[in-house]
Amino acid sequence: GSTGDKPAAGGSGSGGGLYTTIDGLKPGLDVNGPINPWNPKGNAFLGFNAMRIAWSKNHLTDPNQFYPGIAASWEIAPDNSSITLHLHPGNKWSDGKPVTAEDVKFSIALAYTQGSTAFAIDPGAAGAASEVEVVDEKTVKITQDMDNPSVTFVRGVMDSYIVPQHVWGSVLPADFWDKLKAARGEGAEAEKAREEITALSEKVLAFAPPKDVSAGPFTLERMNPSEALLVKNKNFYNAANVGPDQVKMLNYTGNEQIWNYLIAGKLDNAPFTAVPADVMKRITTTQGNGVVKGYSPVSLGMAFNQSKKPYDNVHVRRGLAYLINRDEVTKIASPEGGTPAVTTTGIHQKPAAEWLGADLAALEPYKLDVAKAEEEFKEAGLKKEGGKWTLPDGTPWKFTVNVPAPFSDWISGAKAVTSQLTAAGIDAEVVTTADYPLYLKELAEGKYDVGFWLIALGPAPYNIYQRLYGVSNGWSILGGKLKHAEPGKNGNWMGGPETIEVDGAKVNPGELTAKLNSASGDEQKKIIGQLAKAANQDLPVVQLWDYVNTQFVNTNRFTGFPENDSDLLRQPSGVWIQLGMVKKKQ
Amino acid sequence: MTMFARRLAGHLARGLVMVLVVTTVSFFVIRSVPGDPMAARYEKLVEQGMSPTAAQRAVEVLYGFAPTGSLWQQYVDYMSGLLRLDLGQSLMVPGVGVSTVLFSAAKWTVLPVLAGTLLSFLIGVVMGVYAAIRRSGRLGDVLAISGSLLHGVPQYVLALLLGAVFTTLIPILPTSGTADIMFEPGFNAGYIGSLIEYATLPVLTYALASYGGWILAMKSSVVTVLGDDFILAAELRGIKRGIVFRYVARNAILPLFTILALSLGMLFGGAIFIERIFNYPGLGLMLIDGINNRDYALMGGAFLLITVAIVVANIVADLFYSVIDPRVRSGEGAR
Amino acid sequence: MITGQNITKTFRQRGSVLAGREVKALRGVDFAIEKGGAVSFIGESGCGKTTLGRIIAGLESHDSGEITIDGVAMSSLKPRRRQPYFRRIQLIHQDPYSALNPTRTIHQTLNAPLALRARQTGRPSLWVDGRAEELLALVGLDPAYVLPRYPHQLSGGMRQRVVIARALTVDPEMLVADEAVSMIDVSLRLGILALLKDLRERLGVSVLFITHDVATARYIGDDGELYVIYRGQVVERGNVDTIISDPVHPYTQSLLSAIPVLHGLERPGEQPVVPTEALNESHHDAGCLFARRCPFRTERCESEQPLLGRGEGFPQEHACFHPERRSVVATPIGLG
Amino acid sequence: MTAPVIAAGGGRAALRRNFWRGVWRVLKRKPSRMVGMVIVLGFAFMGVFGPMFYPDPLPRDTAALYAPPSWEHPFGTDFEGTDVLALLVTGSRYVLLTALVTAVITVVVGAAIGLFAGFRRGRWDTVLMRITDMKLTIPGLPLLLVLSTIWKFTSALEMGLVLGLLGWGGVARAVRSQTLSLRERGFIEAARGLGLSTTHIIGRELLPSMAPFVAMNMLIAVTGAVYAQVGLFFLGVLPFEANNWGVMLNLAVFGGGAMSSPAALPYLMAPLLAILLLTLGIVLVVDAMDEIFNPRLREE
Amino acid sequence: MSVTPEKKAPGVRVSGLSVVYRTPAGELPAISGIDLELVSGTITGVVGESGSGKSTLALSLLNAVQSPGRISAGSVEIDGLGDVVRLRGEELRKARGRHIGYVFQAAQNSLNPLKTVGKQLLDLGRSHDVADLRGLVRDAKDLLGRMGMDGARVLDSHQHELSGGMRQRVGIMLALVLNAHLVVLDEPTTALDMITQATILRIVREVHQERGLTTLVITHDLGVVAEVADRLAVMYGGQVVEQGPTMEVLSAPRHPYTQGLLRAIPRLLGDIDEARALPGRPPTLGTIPAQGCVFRERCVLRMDVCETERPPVVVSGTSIVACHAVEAGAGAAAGDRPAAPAPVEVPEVVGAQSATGVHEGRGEQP
Ligand SMILES: Nc1ncnc2c1ncn2[C@@H]1O[C@H](COP(=O)(O)OP(=O)(O)OP(=O)(O)O)[C@@H](O)[C@H]1O
Ligand SMILES: Nc1ncnc2c1ncn2[C@@H]1O[C@H](COP(=O)(O)OP(=O)(O)OP(=O)(O)O)[C@@H](O)[C@H]1O
Ligand SMILES: [Mg+2]
Ligand SMILES: [Mg+2]
Ligand code: NI
Repeated sequence: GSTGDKPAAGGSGSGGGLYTTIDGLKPGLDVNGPINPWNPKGNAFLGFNAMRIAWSKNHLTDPNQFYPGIAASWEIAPDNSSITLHLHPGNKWSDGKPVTAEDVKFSIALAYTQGSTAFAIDPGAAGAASEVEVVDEKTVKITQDMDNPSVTFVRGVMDSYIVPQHVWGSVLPADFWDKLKAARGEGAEAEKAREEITALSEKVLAFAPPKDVSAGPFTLERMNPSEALLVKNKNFYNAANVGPDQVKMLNYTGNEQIWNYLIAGKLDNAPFTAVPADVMKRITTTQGNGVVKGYSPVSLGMAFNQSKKPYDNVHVRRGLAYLINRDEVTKIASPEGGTPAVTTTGIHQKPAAEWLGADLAALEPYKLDVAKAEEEFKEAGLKKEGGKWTLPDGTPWKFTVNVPAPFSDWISGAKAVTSQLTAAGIDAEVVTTADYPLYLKELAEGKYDVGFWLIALGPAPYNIYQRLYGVSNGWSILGGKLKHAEPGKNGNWMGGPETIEVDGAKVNPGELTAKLNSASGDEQKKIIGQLAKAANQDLPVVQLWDYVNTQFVNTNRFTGFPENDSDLLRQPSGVWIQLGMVKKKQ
Repeated sequence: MTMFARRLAGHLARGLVMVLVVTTVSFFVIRSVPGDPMAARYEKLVEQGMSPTAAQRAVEVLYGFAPTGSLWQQYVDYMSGLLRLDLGQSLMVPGVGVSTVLFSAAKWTVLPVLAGTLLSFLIGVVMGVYAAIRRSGRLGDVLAISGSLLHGVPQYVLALLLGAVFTTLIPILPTSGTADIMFEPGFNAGYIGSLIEYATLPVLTYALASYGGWILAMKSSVVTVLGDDFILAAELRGIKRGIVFRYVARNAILPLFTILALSLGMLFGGAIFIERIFNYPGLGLMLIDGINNRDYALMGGAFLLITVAIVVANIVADLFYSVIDPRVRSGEGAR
Repeated sequence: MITGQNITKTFRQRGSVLAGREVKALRGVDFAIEKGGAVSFIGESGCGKTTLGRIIAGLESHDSGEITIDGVAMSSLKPRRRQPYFRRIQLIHQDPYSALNPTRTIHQTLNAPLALRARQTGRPSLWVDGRAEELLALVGLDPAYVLPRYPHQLSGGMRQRVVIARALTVDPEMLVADEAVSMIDVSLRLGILALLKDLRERLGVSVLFITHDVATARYIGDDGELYVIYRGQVVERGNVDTIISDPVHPYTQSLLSAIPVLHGLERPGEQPVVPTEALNESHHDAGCLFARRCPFRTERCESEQPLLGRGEGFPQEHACFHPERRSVVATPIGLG
Repeated sequence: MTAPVIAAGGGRAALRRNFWRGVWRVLKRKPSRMVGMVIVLGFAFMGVFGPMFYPDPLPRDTAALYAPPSWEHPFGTDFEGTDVLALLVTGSRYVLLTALVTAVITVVVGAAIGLFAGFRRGRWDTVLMRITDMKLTIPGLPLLLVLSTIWKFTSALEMGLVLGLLGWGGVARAVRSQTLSLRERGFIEAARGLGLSTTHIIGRELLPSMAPFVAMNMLIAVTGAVYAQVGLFFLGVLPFEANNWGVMLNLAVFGGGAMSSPAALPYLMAPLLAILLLTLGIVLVVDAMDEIFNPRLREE
Repeated sequence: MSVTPEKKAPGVRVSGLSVVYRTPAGELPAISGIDLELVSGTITGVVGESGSGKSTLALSLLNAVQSPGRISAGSVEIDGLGDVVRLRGEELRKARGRHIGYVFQAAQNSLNPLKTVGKQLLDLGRSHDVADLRGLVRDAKDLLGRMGMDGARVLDSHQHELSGGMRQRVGIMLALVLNAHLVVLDEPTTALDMITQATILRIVREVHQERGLTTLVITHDLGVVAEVADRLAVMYGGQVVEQGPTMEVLSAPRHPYTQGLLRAIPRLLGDIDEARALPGRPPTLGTIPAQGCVFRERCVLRMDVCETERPPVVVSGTSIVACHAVEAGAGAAAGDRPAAPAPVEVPEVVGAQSATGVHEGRGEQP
């Protein structure tokens, strides 16, 4: 048979038609998985049948902006000390029962068993809630424990999944809240209570409701190993504005599948995927296909293990930065999914411009410059013999960069980097590692000289810089206290010094980073400026490219997709739909 | 019949020991797989925007399903679980039993591979006879060489070639999945048609890859039998050609049944490349996933399943042989 | 001098772990072979001739009994120490093709043991080539022709001669020729037999000749002894010619009666003996083993086992309760 | 007695000459064998000398990423603009070297175990064959997948070692049964009767008789090793540093989208065709193996 | 006997029969120009050494020479069938089994190992359109009983459940059960032991007489022929060198090969020193002289003419000899036992006359 005798995706479907997309949050759907948002292979699709209290706008600098989810509106206390949620007045679960404040409270109880920033059981955790209060049928107030506040508290609350208590009720014991109270205290009693709650976590994770009951725009109808079918939830509060009647959620194991679907014009939307240039060309020539690009809060860095020679020498790192042509690397490795980093700041270029303003331009851009590189290398004591660089003691310098084998864009990028370095007289090669877990383990054990490392994981400033000056570089926060571990210990594989010199002044970047947890406003901005400068001069990583959130949409069947640079590109398309954007094409 | 029972008992005893040893070996090999699945999951969560502390906590919860205790203790737990036919809990799909995961993946491996094997067996056997009869002619040569070539070429080469042709150059076949979700699963023409359509490429690859082996085996078997005296004797008695042909065919195909049974045993572990290339959600793909997620219980379960299948196939092959071959049936030993 | 006392051998065939089958190949055989003597074993297929020959040549173990070579009991030696003794006894295989390595030339085949011999006896390595030619000439082959060839380039008779030459490389005291001529073309058989006889006479090598063709046994030498073996037991033993002309055991008589008569040249024997049934290995072991097939059996035969011994005025030893001379073999017409 | 003495040395040289003449005859008998031989020799040449024809590192042309086939680039270029043919040729050394190492280890270990078990028989045989059974029961590819995360097969030698250690089972079993049947042949028994050493018997009598068999297994092991290795690289489970065919496949499919767009198709096809051609060559040569090592068939 | 012979035993006349095998060295004759008559109702024995073309001759009688061989000349006239060489397809198939019974050289393996004897018997019946299969089974049981076996049991047995002698008898039964009156037995007793051999030979003789057959027995063992055959043909190098009534040929051999052969057979009684091996070695396909006498290289009576001319056929009475020496009268004394002295040790090879190594059928068997 050919594709012709199958019902075309969407098209002639009744009502609002069929919307086809892919679950971008791997590990994806699994026929055996429970319909449970906490389960990593659970068949709860964010924004489609799995609902959060609200959806973050992922604003460049302000983490506290949201789109409504289960909550219709909210008030945040100015000092972030509490948040009051107001639920949609007439909202009902797909089985007809109303969505109540009790459901929210119960779901928060579940969140405690799973751990989250806002709902942590260990005392002293930063940004944890101290109280959850049902104000009335449709109102809940959550208060932060101000002993150790965090700017991420609100975001932590909003990110919670909300599930129906009448379905999940059996999972938690009746005295859960008492236990929780006990757990947040101190002493043996508390310890025991914490254990009990932890023990519940497995039960929660494994809980499999017999059928999907959702307050989202869709409910799960049926699935096979590669696809799931969702149908519209008539009880959803905004059901009238939900475009598609059905959603087909495809599973994928390799990017090449997404490419093929896209080329065939089968997908109404596909989340960000690395795409080779020619495939891109074919995709864009398919009728109706379009590409929407936006900010993706993540960058790729080439990180050094500073406990290894010669990478302990900042001049070597700078020299290497001068030798790498980031434009070319990006063109080869991620032509569609990335833009060459303007320089190394530790932040994605977009928020960097926002946070740093004019200071950004003052940072060293590390443009390709062989002369400068040689200067730096000479400063570091390296010698060039017969066209090849050697270490100060005359031994050959072998530059080895490690990347995990499944990440093809990283491999291409690393190959491009080594090719450039080889051309400049450095004996460079790429070594791959079988898979990501192994890569991370060996990286953490300090086995690699140089490795690829995701940085700038925004939007929260602490999250951004903890990639450079966090656990992987020795700094960890334990019980609210900052500690620094020796290189090679406690996951410190970057092995940078505890204090570095920035413009002649000594700075402890880890300390600065930790402060970002609670700092706000101008203070935050100042710290980020300092850290950006530190990263730019010290170069714990060479920032290669900033990811671009490249999404594919097809306007043959639906319209109303977010525009370029929309905040919503960082939310799953289920959120677009529930917000009433996506409409069937007339 | 006692002969048969004795044989069976012996086989079962040996098979059990085999399974035990293989399970033990694979247990320790699997547990020594390095790599930090927690770190990988953590990275993923952080990448998705979760705060580092929350991600850390979430990962700890997820890995609450991993067995604890010393390696030795884990081994004892695992083996005693096996006695109760409990293969443990999957880490990848937390809270779901390994046997459930295995079972749902196994059917997507077994059905296409079975179809491929039987298809290639039938065609291969027929062509093998032909190649044997025409062995001195050009056609026989071509058949034999193409058989060797197909037998020799690795599965992934065939899969990639077929994939390149049918999905890149002439995109007429789906490359991934099991069926179109729009069809209600069950016995309806649409669903079954879609199943067949989606399985075409994997089955075709598997059939092509094993076809070469069958043609070679059948050819050499037929050539051997044709050289046997009893065939000439039958001809000299004026036995009809059809009957002589049946003599040849039955005697020649007999050893192939053993190979067939054995290869059916192998099918559980046999399709990793095909499943990876066509993204067909069978055991192979599941195993790769299991390894990538360091799902020890799942890996162990897969190894066990494959081993048991091979052992059972061996037993079945032998017993089957002893049933259909009168020489073995009466305990004289195969020729 | 090589002797054996009460040699027994049972083969256990392993069917599966639990099932098994036993074959009693030898049931207490005594033998003695003089230096330079000739002994022939005859008997039906499967009676244990080859097994006995291989045991004597040290290629097979036996279950009980004792083999003595030059007065040394083999059981008193460690297996490693037995080797030099057994090397003096060389086996000539029935199939001259499989007895030669098809991938090695005759030159290579002969050189290996000769080089070993040279090393053991401290001879120069040049001796090896000369000796190879000498041996080939001794067995009646043209060294220049044979040496560079592969076995498949030689005829059966030539191969068998090469096999004999190879056995002679270690200066054996005894050759065990197991059906050494049965696969050789009729017109060439006598040549090999004559060669064996000649080697006996010239080199003093004793010959153990295993055959199912009684007539050939005569050609090893008229002083030869004949052992008639039935189901792992010697049933008659004595001078070759005596037994051929005057056999007393009914089994020997059946064997001899079965020899085809050259009508026109020979007259059939007057009292042929035909066994009453075919050989069946699974027949019970009590009494005389031949009883079931013996046309002259008495009740005693069914229950009691006759032992090999001389008696009742026959020159040969026999194991029968009712021995009787019968004229069973065909007589040449010319001899009347 | 007066026959001319054949000088041992001269005889041996003559034998060797005869052998090669026989090989030539066997090859000539069927044109397909010639083709096979040419292919196999071609690959050997490519592995040994191929990399010498190209500069190291290979030139890149970033203006022509995934260029289509042309006279200049018969198989186009890769993601970096490097000539695919050059990659294929330079990559062959690693692949073929590993394959050779693997094949040698497979055959040496397999043959040694098979010979030992078959020659010793008895308890050793039982134990070794049980182990072999076990080895054959443990699924190979899945085990390799797991092992490749435990060990890092960084050098060709290590890689060959692991593949070889996983692959000897079949060879061992086959060699054993060959040994068992040859053991029963008169000439082995005769050699033992003559008091020749076990080394002589195994090295000079048994092995030459099994030469075609062993050689055939060796060739098949070479292809098997190429496949296993290329396959593992293709799946991406092996760490790579130099370019090789498997990496090309991996990058073509997962990085270049060869299964989705025709641009990277030549990049994918090049290693595929190389593997097909190598297989064909070996299949054709294996066909002649039996006759080459059998003096009788050789000389006919 | 339930089977009463209604047909008369056919006579067979083989004339000018030649068979060639295709080898790398070209087409070589395995038998050439054989003339032989099987007189109706007699047992004819053919003896010859390995490779002399006996089996080839036997197969030619059924026009069943296997590729790469083919009958290149001559005819085989069988009474009631005509020239078998000319028969094709179904005609030929129907003739086999029904008119000509063939007992295989390796009768040990002439049965399908997967089927019981009875089933194979039914296959045979169906192949020859026997309407009364029950009757066929009855006949088979009778025949088997006649040969001293339990028919019912044998028909229920598989090949491996029967001993060598029993299989050979089953082979004979299958050759006769369709009432064939010409039976060809190729080495019926090779690989059997002596006592069984004697039994089989007795059965052959008895069955031959009872059923009124024309029988051809092929063997390399002169004793076997002498035991059963009325007439005897001696083959050498693909030719019949002497034939005649058994008694006559054995007591007064005229061809030097027959003489030599007789002298080379070990005998049970008599002077062992009289026996002599034949010098030289038997020819094989590649070494059979293309012209002249095939035996000349081993012949004591060799003359110049033997090199170039094929020996003429000398007929005297019922016996025929092909020899130049006999024709020239040199063989006049051949009636006596020749006592030509021969050296005890004859080197097998003289010079390089047989330098081409050609494998022999026999040696190939493992
Ligand atoms: N290796 C063995 N394993 C099991 N049984 C054996 C073995 N060798 C011999 N036998 C059995 O021992 C008995 C005697 O065998 P042997 O070969 O000695 O007989 P033979 O007299 O030489 O027979 P033939 O005349 O056929 O050569 C036979 O029943 C045979 O089946
Ligand atoms: N298929 C064949 N291909 C080539 N030559 C053959 C073939 N079959 C037989 N020959 C040759 O033909 C000649 C006669 O063979 P045939 O089998 O008739 O001999 P035979 O007298 O029956 O010998 P044996 O006693 O060994 O059975 C031999 O030289 C043999 O090598
Ligand atoms: Mg024997
Ligand atoms: Mg024959
Ligand atoms: Ni195979």
